[in-house]
Parts: sequence; structure tokens; C-alpha cells
Amino acid sequence: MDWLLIIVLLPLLAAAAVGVVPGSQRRAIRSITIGASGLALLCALIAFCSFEVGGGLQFETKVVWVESLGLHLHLAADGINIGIILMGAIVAFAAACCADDITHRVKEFHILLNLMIGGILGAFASMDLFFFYFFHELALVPTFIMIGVWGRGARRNYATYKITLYLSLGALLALIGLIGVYVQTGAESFSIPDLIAKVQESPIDEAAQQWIFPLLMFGFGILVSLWPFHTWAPLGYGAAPTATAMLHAGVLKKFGLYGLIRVAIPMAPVGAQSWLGVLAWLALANLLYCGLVAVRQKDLNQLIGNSSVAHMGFIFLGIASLNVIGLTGAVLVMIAHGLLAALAFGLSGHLYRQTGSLDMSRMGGLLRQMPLAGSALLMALFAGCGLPGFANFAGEITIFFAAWSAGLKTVTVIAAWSALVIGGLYMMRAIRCILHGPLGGDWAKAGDVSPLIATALGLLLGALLVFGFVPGLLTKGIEGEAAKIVRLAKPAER
Amino acid sequence: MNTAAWLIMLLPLFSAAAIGLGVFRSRKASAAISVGAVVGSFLLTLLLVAAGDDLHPSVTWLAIGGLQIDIGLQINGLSKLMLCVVTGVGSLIHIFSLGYMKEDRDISRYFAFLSLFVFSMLGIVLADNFVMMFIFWELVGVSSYLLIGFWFEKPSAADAAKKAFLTNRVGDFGFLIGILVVWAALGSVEFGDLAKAVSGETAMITGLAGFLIFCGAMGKSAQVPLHVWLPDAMEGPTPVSALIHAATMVAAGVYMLCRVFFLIDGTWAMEAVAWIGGLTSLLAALMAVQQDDIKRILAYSTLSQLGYMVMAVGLGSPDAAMFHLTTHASFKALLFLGAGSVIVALHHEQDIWKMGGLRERMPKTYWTFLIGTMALCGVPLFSGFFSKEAILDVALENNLLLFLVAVFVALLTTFYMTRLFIVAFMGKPRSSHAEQAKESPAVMTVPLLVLAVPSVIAGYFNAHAPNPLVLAASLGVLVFGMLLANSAYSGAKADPLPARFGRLAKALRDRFWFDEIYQWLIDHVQENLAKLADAFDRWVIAGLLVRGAHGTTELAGRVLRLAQTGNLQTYAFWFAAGMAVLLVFTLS
Amino acid sequence: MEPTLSQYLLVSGALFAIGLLGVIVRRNLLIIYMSLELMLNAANVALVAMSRFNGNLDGQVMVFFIITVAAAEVAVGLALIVALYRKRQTAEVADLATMKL
Amino acid sequence: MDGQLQFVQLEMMVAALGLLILLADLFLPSTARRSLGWVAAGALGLVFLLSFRGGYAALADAEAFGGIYRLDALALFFKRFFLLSAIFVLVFAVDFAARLRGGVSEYLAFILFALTGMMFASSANDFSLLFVSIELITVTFYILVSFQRHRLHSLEAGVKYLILGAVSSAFLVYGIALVFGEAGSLKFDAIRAAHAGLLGSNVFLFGMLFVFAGLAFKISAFPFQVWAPDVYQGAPTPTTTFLAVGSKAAGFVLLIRLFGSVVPELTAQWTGMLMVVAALTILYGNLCAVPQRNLKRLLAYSGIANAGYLLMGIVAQSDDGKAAILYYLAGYLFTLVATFMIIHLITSEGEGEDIACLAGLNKRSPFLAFVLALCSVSLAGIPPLAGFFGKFLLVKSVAAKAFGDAGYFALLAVAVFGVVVSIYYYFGIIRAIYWPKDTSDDSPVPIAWPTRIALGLCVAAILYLGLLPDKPINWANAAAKIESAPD
Repeated sequence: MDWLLIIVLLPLLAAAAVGVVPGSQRRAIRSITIGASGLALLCALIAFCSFEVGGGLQFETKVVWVESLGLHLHLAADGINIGIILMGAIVAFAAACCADDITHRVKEFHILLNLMIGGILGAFASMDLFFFYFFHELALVPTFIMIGVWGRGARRNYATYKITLYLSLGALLALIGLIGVYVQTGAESFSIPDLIAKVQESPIDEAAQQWIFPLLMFGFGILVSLWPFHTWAPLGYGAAPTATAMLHAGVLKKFGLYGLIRVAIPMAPVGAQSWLGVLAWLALANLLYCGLVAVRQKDLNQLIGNSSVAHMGFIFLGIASLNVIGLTGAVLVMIAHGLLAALAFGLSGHLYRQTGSLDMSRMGGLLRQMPLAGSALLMALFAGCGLPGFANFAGEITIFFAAWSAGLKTVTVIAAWSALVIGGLYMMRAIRCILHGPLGGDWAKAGDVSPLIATALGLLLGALLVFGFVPGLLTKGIEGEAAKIVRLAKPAER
Repeated sequence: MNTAAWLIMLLPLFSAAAIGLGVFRSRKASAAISVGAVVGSFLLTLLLVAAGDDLHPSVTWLAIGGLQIDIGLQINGLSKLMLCVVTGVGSLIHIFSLGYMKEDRDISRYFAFLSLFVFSMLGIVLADNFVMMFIFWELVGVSSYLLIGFWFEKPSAADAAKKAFLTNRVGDFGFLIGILVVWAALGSVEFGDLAKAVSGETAMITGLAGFLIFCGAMGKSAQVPLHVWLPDAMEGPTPVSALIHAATMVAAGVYMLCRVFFLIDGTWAMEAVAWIGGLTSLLAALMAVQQDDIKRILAYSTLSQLGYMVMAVGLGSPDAAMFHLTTHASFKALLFLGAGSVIVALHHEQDIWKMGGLRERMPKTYWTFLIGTMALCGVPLFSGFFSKEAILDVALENNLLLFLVAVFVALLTTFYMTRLFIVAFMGKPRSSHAEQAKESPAVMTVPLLVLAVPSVIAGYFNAHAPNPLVLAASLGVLVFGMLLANSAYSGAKADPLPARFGRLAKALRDRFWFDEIYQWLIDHVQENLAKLADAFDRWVIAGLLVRGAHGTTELAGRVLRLAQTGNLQTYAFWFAAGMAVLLVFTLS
Repeated sequence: MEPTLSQYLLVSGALFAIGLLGVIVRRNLLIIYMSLELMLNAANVALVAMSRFNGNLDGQVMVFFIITVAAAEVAVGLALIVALYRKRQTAEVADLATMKL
Repeated sequence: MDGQLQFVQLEMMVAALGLLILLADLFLPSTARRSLGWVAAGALGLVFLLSFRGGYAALADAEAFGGIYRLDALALFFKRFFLLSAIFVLVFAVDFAARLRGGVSEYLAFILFALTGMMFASSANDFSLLFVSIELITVTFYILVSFQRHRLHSLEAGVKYLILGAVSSAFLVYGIALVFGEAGSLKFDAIRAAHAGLLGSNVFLFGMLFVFAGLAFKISAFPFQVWAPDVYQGAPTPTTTFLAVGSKAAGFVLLIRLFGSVVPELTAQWTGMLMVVAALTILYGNLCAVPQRNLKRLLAYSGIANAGYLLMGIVAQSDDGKAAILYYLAGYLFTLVATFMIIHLITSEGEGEDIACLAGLNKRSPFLAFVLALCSVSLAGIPPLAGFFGKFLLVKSVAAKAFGDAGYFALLAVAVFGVVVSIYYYFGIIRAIYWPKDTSDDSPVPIAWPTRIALGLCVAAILYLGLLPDKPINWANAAAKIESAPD
């Protein structure tokens, strides 16, 4: 059963469907989006449950696209991306539910939203470099337009341009790298399995790897707001509409990391060996520096944005440690953070709608004012500072072990400090300012979340807790693939 | 039996989840389920104790490559003892809370948090490996955060909660690194394997790891220099103070040290632990002398008693530490609950100088509090006496200096407890509240009475012939301290000490300015770092680099297009010039 | 005595250079146009000489093409200049800079 | 001789069609003349179909008229390309006729004559034919550019194109003369055979460089690009379109033939120079476009930049590179036609084509707004559109050499930078269309149905080239391959 194909097609069809519905039928439009993403989520769940660990590529769809270039529309799931796809589907559904704060040009917005969802799910389901990139762009362009047209705040325009140029630059660098992989392997195919098979027998020439890996590392890195290319993220998320921020910060952003794990490391292991040290220190910069920046933020979205940039540091660190534990932990954090970021931005979106401001100094006592949203935010912030019970903790502690065993001891120590203490610091400040204390001035009339949004956010929280209590659900599948990648990257240790 | 073991830990979780998800709308039901859960755990504990044999059920939580993390319950003598303390004291305090929190509108939330705390605490007690212990360590931290900040609309409470959480986080940082060191050195995090793996040549590294892990204990057990959060934590409801900040959570550090004693045994870490313990007990006792808030006095006394226990561990006698921990749990809980009953009776008045003359107004509280005080001061034949003796013995054997410190602390203890007791209960009422004070309802007094029993007898289970020197010393300081306090405070309207030696008294009152120093550090180091990073982000990266790049591009465009003068002769000239350049480029 | 190819080329090169210079420096469109013709004819000279020395006639055929094309160009060009003159009453290049940057 | 004539049957048909239109003009009332455009377009459509006729295609890979005229896959590809673009331009011209103030049929006829020149150019296998066909194109364009005699801009553009065009032709012929002198022949085949020995001869290099300059002028490559913005802006919009698509493509077919197959060794020797030219062209075009507000000038600058990208295909010196050029040009054709049509539709005569006139377009006509946005996205090279795949192929052809050769790598870096910059200003267009903004007028834009169809076709083509590239790539490869095999 080609579950993945269905999952990817549903949103795209929904986009078309919204296209034919007259713009005045807002209810219909919304329900189409929600319905489609809900169905996609259902399929993703079925796929996830029926996925058999160690069964290689599953739910495969392979259609020849361009013969002469060896392009295939090749969708397939393995231990790594099945979990990410499930996460993406959950976030997509949640975002669709949270998209009802859009009041003008609803039709256009929902077309773009569905396109974005389709692109996201497609990017993570693709086993073909070209479509992998193609779907990512398909999701990226709507992001820009959504921020530009439906965004909020005075600096919206600047933010739109910044995020557009940054992400385009990153994507292009990555594209050059990907093409480099293609032309250097000489596999005459963009299909990742073929390429891997090819490099296994004849690795890419090492001089070329020294070009290819940094291209991919910084290209993908920019997409993931690797320090010092991170400033677009808080700005962009601050300006983005709720649903967009949820989808981008939650899922689309993980594309770069996925690419690093999926393509960069296996294809250019030699390059990786010589560059991962740099990556580790940049990851540390993410964690420590952006953590410190987050401490200074007065605006909730800025804080969440910076903290999510900081969290990327964990994933980079896991990748940089380049061992099974690290890669597994990295994917785990990718999934956990995806759910978390979506949750956080969903909530901040709700708060923003109440008073049109996210200035934390003017908030306070919201835990009493809006019990549901309040406690959800409380848990989100706890998860954000790595509280056990949430999936984030499982991933983060795994990464600590990985980095330590990889000999990155200094980095690990500082990272632990930034995670435990600095992370705790800004999250606690946020709780203190927003939820605790006497009720903030203009928040007296603020209402709690609607049932629809509540279910969406509940879903995200639930997923976080489930994966937090039983991380094995994910790690069992990831571990095997991670082991393969590590074997490719370190043939010496085979 | 295994199911029983699992249930002990999970019952409170269920109740917390049930209440949290709002399964039980009514306040009564929530309270009932929570109390039921903890009492259930207590009964199951007794069942285990009766059964006697050690158990070790476990399931895998996370297994990747060489990393294997289990959730396993290690049930042996040590953990059983701690189980009894936690669930037993816990049950009583739950019951007491029924009365204490009756009026509060958020009673359901209160009991949910309380159950969550018990669950996490049991997790620590039963943990069979470091990561699991760390997990529940964090959970205990967060649940105490929630309970301290229970009245979160009160800024002081919210701040206290934040402070407690962050201070603990600093300790946990060391804990985590310690775990990593152990794992890297010995290849496992499971206590059983580690105990097998430690040996002479690992002493250096395990000593380091042990000390790092002890940092975690410093956080939870509020040892100097991470003690600052405990007094503020008294912002929470009094039963919480009794449960968390007297009987259980603060004891977790000591318990952990005893649990992993094999790790530090015979390493340099012991020395450090002992001294930190001794220092804590001394400073805390000194600070306690000049506090006026009844709960703060008890808090500082808790600090110094914990210092005792830690010192005992450091001196190589976990048994003595556990012994004192147990007795202390009972009588300190008793004292806190007694204080709680007083506070309720006086409509949340906590200043001892506004009390007085409670003796005839609240007889039950009075007598039980007296028992608690005597136990704490180590009056012979009370439980505290025996446990304190044990510790003093150890100190005398191993480290004379610390022995003297301990004796002096004992003196101080007697002094401030007598002060508290005389000022609060004897003499005339010094406020209207004190005059109309009434005895608390049974639901609150019964736990007092129940707790009074172990406070008296708990010592006999582990009693042994005391060393005569130690006996003499402790009796001496006891009598001396009582007389001193009596002469100073009987019938006093205000504290005479500041008048007599002002400087010293002020230093004690201001707790040696620890908080001020930390505040300064946070403001001037952490904040400046953050400011620096933020400014760099704003001006250098986002400003200089990004806007700079954009500006340069725009400028380049504006400059380049100046070539387009619109005059076709200029164009012709460009054409020729370009031609020339190409000629030079290709022909040279 | 017989002039060498290089001498022919020198002449044609000189013509070409003069023409180009004229295009760049003269201000009047008509003069510029004449200079252009000069450049084309420089090419003609070169071609004729070349074909003479290569001993085949392709070059001279080419010259005929060039002359024809040049005629066409002149026709169009003059018409254009006249139209412009009608509109602006001037044939100065300097007045032709309404579109720039 | 008739055996020979059948090679040029398409060109003859087109030329004849032009003459017919001039004749018909005498007999038709001035009101009906616009409809000649339909006729012409239809007729060209017929010719286009004829080009697929077995009998004609069978002639492929042969030479005629003593080898000065070569009919091969490359020539065929470009003839069809030019025919297509001419059809679109004719439809466009009819829509534009009102603004020509008379002389419609002449305008149409001249388009056809220019087309004839382009079709000859695609088959040129000899410098004389190359020169004549190029001049046929250029001279007709002098007229097409300055056709709106009532607009000073049109005339000024005409004069500028005239003088600079003439200068470039002068360089071209002088170069031809020198090459002829060295190689002793004007025939490409002869030169192909001889050039390897002449790489040391300065006169030959001189000549080839002059020839290159003449062609570089056509494609507006740095440093011969200065004319483009003024001429694009001043010329009547259909002319601009034809100039940007047809004339540029003519330049490229000749570049491909000459530097791709006639003098490959020379190209190899000049790789460095070509790289620099390509890089500077990309930079100049993109950077100058950033502060540009006038849409037609903006597109002129972006056209310069695109010439730079296309040159990368030449620099790559591989069949992939040439195929990429063909593919890119195909996508470029539809994108530019649609873009210019829309610019014409939304700007009324006289007013400048300032970017501000796009404000609120999505209210005035969602269809146009969508098409224009699509075109900008495609030009910016973002999937899933033609522009992306074209750039993808170009980059791929260069990347095949880049990893290891720093020069190619630098070229790639410049290209990436250029694309990012271009995204900045293309995004500016989209922003002007869609961003909520108070608009001067929100009167709906009337669109004649043929224009609507043309636009629809363009969109379809852009999507097709972007989404289902399989077949087109094969065509492009075929055209590129056959061409490069010297016989």
C-alpha cells in the first residue's frame, strides 16, 4: 500500500480543491484543509504502526520521471523518516486547526498552506535527491508569501526579505552540493539508495568531498539556522502567521538536518571527518550564545524563536558526534523539537490573538486567566528546558552521552550548562512573567483556547509525552539506519 | 511482589494523572484519590517490608548502541527504609493537608502536585541506575517547583519557586556530568554493575565522578553553597514544607550519597563531602539563631541537620546518616506540622514575636511540638538523641575538628530551638491573633500525635552503647544551651541579642549575605554575558553583517548602473574599451 | 613595387580606428554615421586584400554583401535620423539621453 | 537548384508571407489590417507544423548551397523556436497595434523578415551567410525598435540601437575579414579543419575575438551590454519581446555553432576569458537590476543576467552544456512573452512602466497577477517551473567540471550569488502584486481572448517544462548532440 504517496497527495489535492471553492465559503475551505491533513495524519499513523523495524525501505513508490537524468519520483520510508513523517503529519494537522486566525484572503492562504504541507511531507518521504530538494522548495515558497502577506508586526517586510534570501541562499548552496554528489558519484541517478550503493564500491574522490561536504553543511546549516546564520529565525517566526511558524519551525526546518544525516555524511564521509569538528563548535555556539540571547528577550515569540535556534544546537551536536547514539539522538530531538516548536508557536499565536501583543513584561497570571492554554504553555516551557517525561529529554540526554563518548568533552560540558542552567533560566523567566504573578493589565478579557485548537495542541502534547515515556517507539527504527550511516561514514570501524 | 513494587511507585502517578486530566471534578474526590494513593503505597511498602526479600524488577527504557538505560526498581534494606519514611510521613502529611488546605480553591491542583511529588520521590528511592535517578531527580525538582509556587499569584512565592528550581539545576549540571564520567569510565550506569566495576585503580576517576554527582546532592539537600533556596521555599504551603523541605526531598541527596557510597568510598571525594556537610551544619545553625519566622527557623535547622547527615556520609558512615535521616524525618515533619497548626490557628501569622502563650490555648500542638523540640535537641531517650550520638561517634573516630564543629552545632541547635519554643509557646500572648488562637481540628492534630510516636521511639531500633566522651559532650551542650536560651528569652518582649552584639547578630540575621552575593553574580556576570550576546546578535550579526551585505549589494548596483549614462557615445566608448580589455586579456 | 598584405592591413586598420574614434568623439549623428561607413569600408579593404593574397574570391563576394547591407543600413539610418530631427529639431547626440540608468 | 531550394523552403515561406502582408495592406481597409496579424500567426503555425513534416525533417544533417547552409537538428530546433516566438509576438503585436498609430501591416511584415533572418542564422554554416542573416535581423530591428515615431523614447532607442548595432556589425565584419585572411576561407567546415593550427596566430585570434564581440552584442553580454536597457525600455513592447527572445537566441545559436563545434580548441583556450565574461555578465545584470524601478529596464537587466547564465552552458564545453542552453532558452521564451504581454496590458500608453503600477493587480485581474507571479518565480529559478530546471541543467553542466577546478567553482559561486540577488528583485515584483496596499485604480483589466489563450499557453508551457522535463530534455540533447559531431 503506497501510504506515503497518499500522504503526500492528500494536501496537494486539497490545495486544488480549495482552489475551486469560492473564496466566500470560509468554513468549507477550512474544513477541507483540516480534513485533508487529518486524513494524512491517519494514514501516517497507519503507516507508522504497520512499519516493521529493520524491514528496509517500505511503502515504496517509484516512478521514472526523467529517464536521461535518472530522476525518479521515489517515495519510501525507513526507520529514520517514518517517525519524522508522522511528526510532520501531526504538526500539519495541528497547524491546520490553528489556521483559523486568518481572516482575509482565506482562500489563498489555505491553498498555500496545503501546498506547504504537501511539500513538507514530500520532502521527508523522498528517496530521490532531486525531489527531496524539489518538495522542499515547494514548501518554502508558500512560506515566504504567507509571511509577507499574512504576517504580523512592523518589521514584516524586512523579515520576509531576510528569511527569503537566507533560505534561498542555503537551499542553493545545498543544491550545488547535491549536484556535486550526483556528478561526482557518476551513478547517473538521483536515487539515494543507488547513490549510496555506488559510493560504497567507489567513494567520491576525496578532494571533491572537501568541497561537497562544506557546501552541504553550510547550505543545510543555513536552513537550520546554524550559528552565525541564525538571525533569520527569530525575526521570521516573530513575523509569521501562526500556522506557518508552526509548520516551518516544527517540520520544514528539520529538512536541513535530515539532509545532513541522509546525504552529506554518507556521501562525503571524508569531508565529514574533517568538518564535523567545526560543526560541533558551531553547535555549541547555537546552544550557549542563542541561549544567552534568549535570556534577554522581552517578546515571547522572540524567546521561543531563539530557544528553538538554541535547541538546533543539540541536533548538530548529535550529528557532529557521528556515532549511532548521536545520530539516533539527533533524529529523536528533531522529532521532539518539531512537536514542541509547533506547540509553542500555536500557543503564542493564541496569546497574540488575544491582545495583539506578546510583550512578556505586560503579561502575568495567565495560568489563572486561561487554565488550558496556561498549563499547555507551562508544559511546553518545561519540555523546552529538557524535563524528563517529554521526548526532548530522551533525545537530549542521548546526545550528551553520544558527544561525551565521541570525545567532545569540553563541548559537552558547556552544552550541558547551557541546556540545564541557561535553558532553565529563560524558560523559568518566561513562566514567571507570563503565567505566574498577578494578572497582567490588558489581559483581563483574554479568553482560553477554543476546543478545536485545544485538541490540536493536546495532540502535540500527547505525542511529546508518549515519545517521552516510550522513546523506544522511535529509536528502535532509527538505530538501525543510523548504524548503516555510521558504517558508511567510518569504514575503518566496520 | 514485583507488581506490588511497581504499584508503590505508580499509584501516586495515576492519581496525579487522574486529577490532572480532570477525571474527578469534585475537590473532595481529588483529595480522596490522592490520599488514597499515597496510603496505598504505604500499605504496599509495609507488605514488601513484611515479605522481606530483595527485589529488582526492571524494564528497558532506552537502548541505543552501547547505551542501555533501564527503569528498574531496586528494593533492598536501604530503599525499604526510605520507602517507609517517604510513604509513611507522606501519608500523614496528606491527611494533615486535608485540614490545612480545606479552604483553598485549588485543592485539586494541590493534591495533584502532591501526588506527582510522591511519585517522583519514590522514583529516586527505587532507582537502580543513575539515569533513572537523574530523571526522577529532575521530576522532584519540578514538582517541588510547582508546590513552592503553588500560590503563584503571590510574587514572592513565584520567585521562590524559580530560585529553588534554578539552584537545583546548577547542582544537576554537576550530577549530569558526573553520570557521563562514570559511564565513560566504567561503561555502565546501573548501580549493580558499577559496584562490581569500581576498584582501586578507578579511585581517582570515580572520586571525581562521585564529587560531581554530589553536586546534585548539594542542590537537593541544600548544602552550602547551594543552600539558598531552602529558606525561601517556605513560601509554599506548610505541609509542603514539612513533606518536601523537611522529611523527604531534601533527604534525597543524603539518600543518594548512601546509595552510591561505593563510588566515593575511600576516594578523596569523602573528605570534601564531609567538610561541606560540616560547614553547612555550622553556618545554617548560626543563621537559625537570629530568624524570627517560625518556618525559617525550622528551615535553617533542617539545613544544619542535613549537614550533619552529609558529614556522616563523608566520614564513612552511611548507616549513621540514614539513621539520623529517619529520625529527623519524623521529628522535623512533626515540628513543621506543629508550626503549620500554629500558623493556621493564628491566621497565617508566622513571626514568633507575635505569638506567645500558646501553651494553654493549643495544648495538643504544644505537647507534640515540645516532643519534636526535645527530639531535635537530642534530649536523652528521644529519637534524635541516639541518631545524633551515632554521628558524633563517627566524627570523633575520624576527624576531631569536625567533631568539635558538630558539638558546637549541637549547642546552637539546643539554643535556637529553646528560643523558638519559649518565645512561641510560653509567656503572654503578644498579638490579638495569639489571644484568640484555638486548637486545630482533629484532622491536623491526629497526624501530630501519630508523628510524635516515632519521634520518641524511633531511636531504639538502632540504639547502641554511646561513647562516654560523646555522651558527656552532648549532655553538656544540651544543658548549657537550654539554660542560656532560657535566661535570654524567658519573658522577653523582643530579641536581646542584636542589642548585645549587633554586628554578629546582623550577620546572622542577613544569613552571611549569601543571597546578596549570588544576586550580584547573576546581575553582573550572567546578565552582562546575556547583554553582550544580545548586543552582538543585534548589532554585529543582524546589523553589520547582514544589513551590511545587503547595503553593499544595493550600493554596487547603484554604482554599476552609472555606466548607463544614456549618451550613446559613452556606450560606444564602453564597447571599444571592453573590446580592448578583452584583447589584452586574450592575446597576452 | 608591389605593396605587401601587411601594408593593406595597416591602411584598413587605420581606417577602422579612425572610424571608431569618430563614432566615439563626434557629436553630430550624421558624422557618426559616416564614421560607421568608414569602419565598414575598412573591413572591405581588408577583405579585398585578403582574398587577393589568399588567391580566392570569397572575400570579394563578401565585400559585395557588405556594400549591399551597408546601403540598407544607411537607408534605414538616415530615415531614422530624419524622423528624429523632425521631432527634436536637432541631430546632436548629447540631446539623446532621456533614458538612462 | 530546386533540389537546393527545398532546404530553405521554410525561410522562403516566411519571407513570402511577409511580402504578401505588405501587398494585402494595399487592398484592405485600415480597420481590417490588424486581423492580418491573426492570418500571419495562423500561417506561421502552419509553417511550424510543416517543419515536422517527414519530407522536410528527412533533409536533416545535410548541407546546401555549397555548404554555406546547414540543416541539422540544432538548426531545426532553433527554426521551430523562432517560429514559436514569432507567433506569440504577432499575437502580441495585434493587441499592441492601437499604440503603433498606423503602419500595422508593415510592423507585422518586418517581424516576419526578422524571423527569416533568424531562421537563416540558425542554419548559417559560413561567415557570409552568418553576416547577412545577422544584418537582416539587425536592420529590421532598427525599424521595429523605432516604429512608434510619435514617441521620443522609441526613436531614441532606435538611434542608439542603430549606432551601436552598426558598430558591432563593423567589428563583426572586420573580424570575419581577419579570420578569412588567416583561414583562407569563410566556410565553417574549412575553418573547423584549419583552426587548430591557427591558435598561435594573433590575427586569427583578433578576428575571432571581433566576431565574438559582434555576437556578444546580440546576446547583450558584458562588456557589450550597455545598449540593452535603453533599447528595451524605448522600443514598442512586442519588439522588446522579440529582441529579448529571438535576437538573443539567434546570437546563441551562432555562438553554439561557432564556439561549440567550429573552433572547440579555441574555446578551450579561451575558457578563462569566457568564464570571466559570463561571471561579469551575471553580476552586472543582477546588481544593476536591484535598484531598478522601471519594469522594462528591470527585465533588460535580468535579460543581461540570463545571458550570463546561458554563457555558462558555452563555458561548460559539453553536450550537456549546449542542451542546457536550449532548454533554458525554451523556458525563457514563454516566461518573457507572458511577462511583457502583462506589462503591456497593465500599463496604459505614455505612463512609465514603474513597478508601482503592479499595486493591487491581484484585485484588478487575479489571472494576470497569478501569471506574472508565476513568471517571476520561474525567472528566479525556483521549482517547479521552467526557469528552475533550466538553471538546474546549466549548473549541472558546469558542476560536472567544478569539483576540482577552482575557476568553474568560482563561476558557480557567482551564479549562486546572482540568483540570490535576483530572487531579491523578482520577489519585489511579487510583493508589489500581492502585498496589501492602497491602490491608485482597481479598474479590471480587459484581456482579448487570443491574448488570454497565448498567456494560458505560456503558463502551460512553463509548468510543463518545469514538471515533466523528460521529453523536452531528450529533444534538447538530440539537438545538441548531432550538432557537435563534425563531419
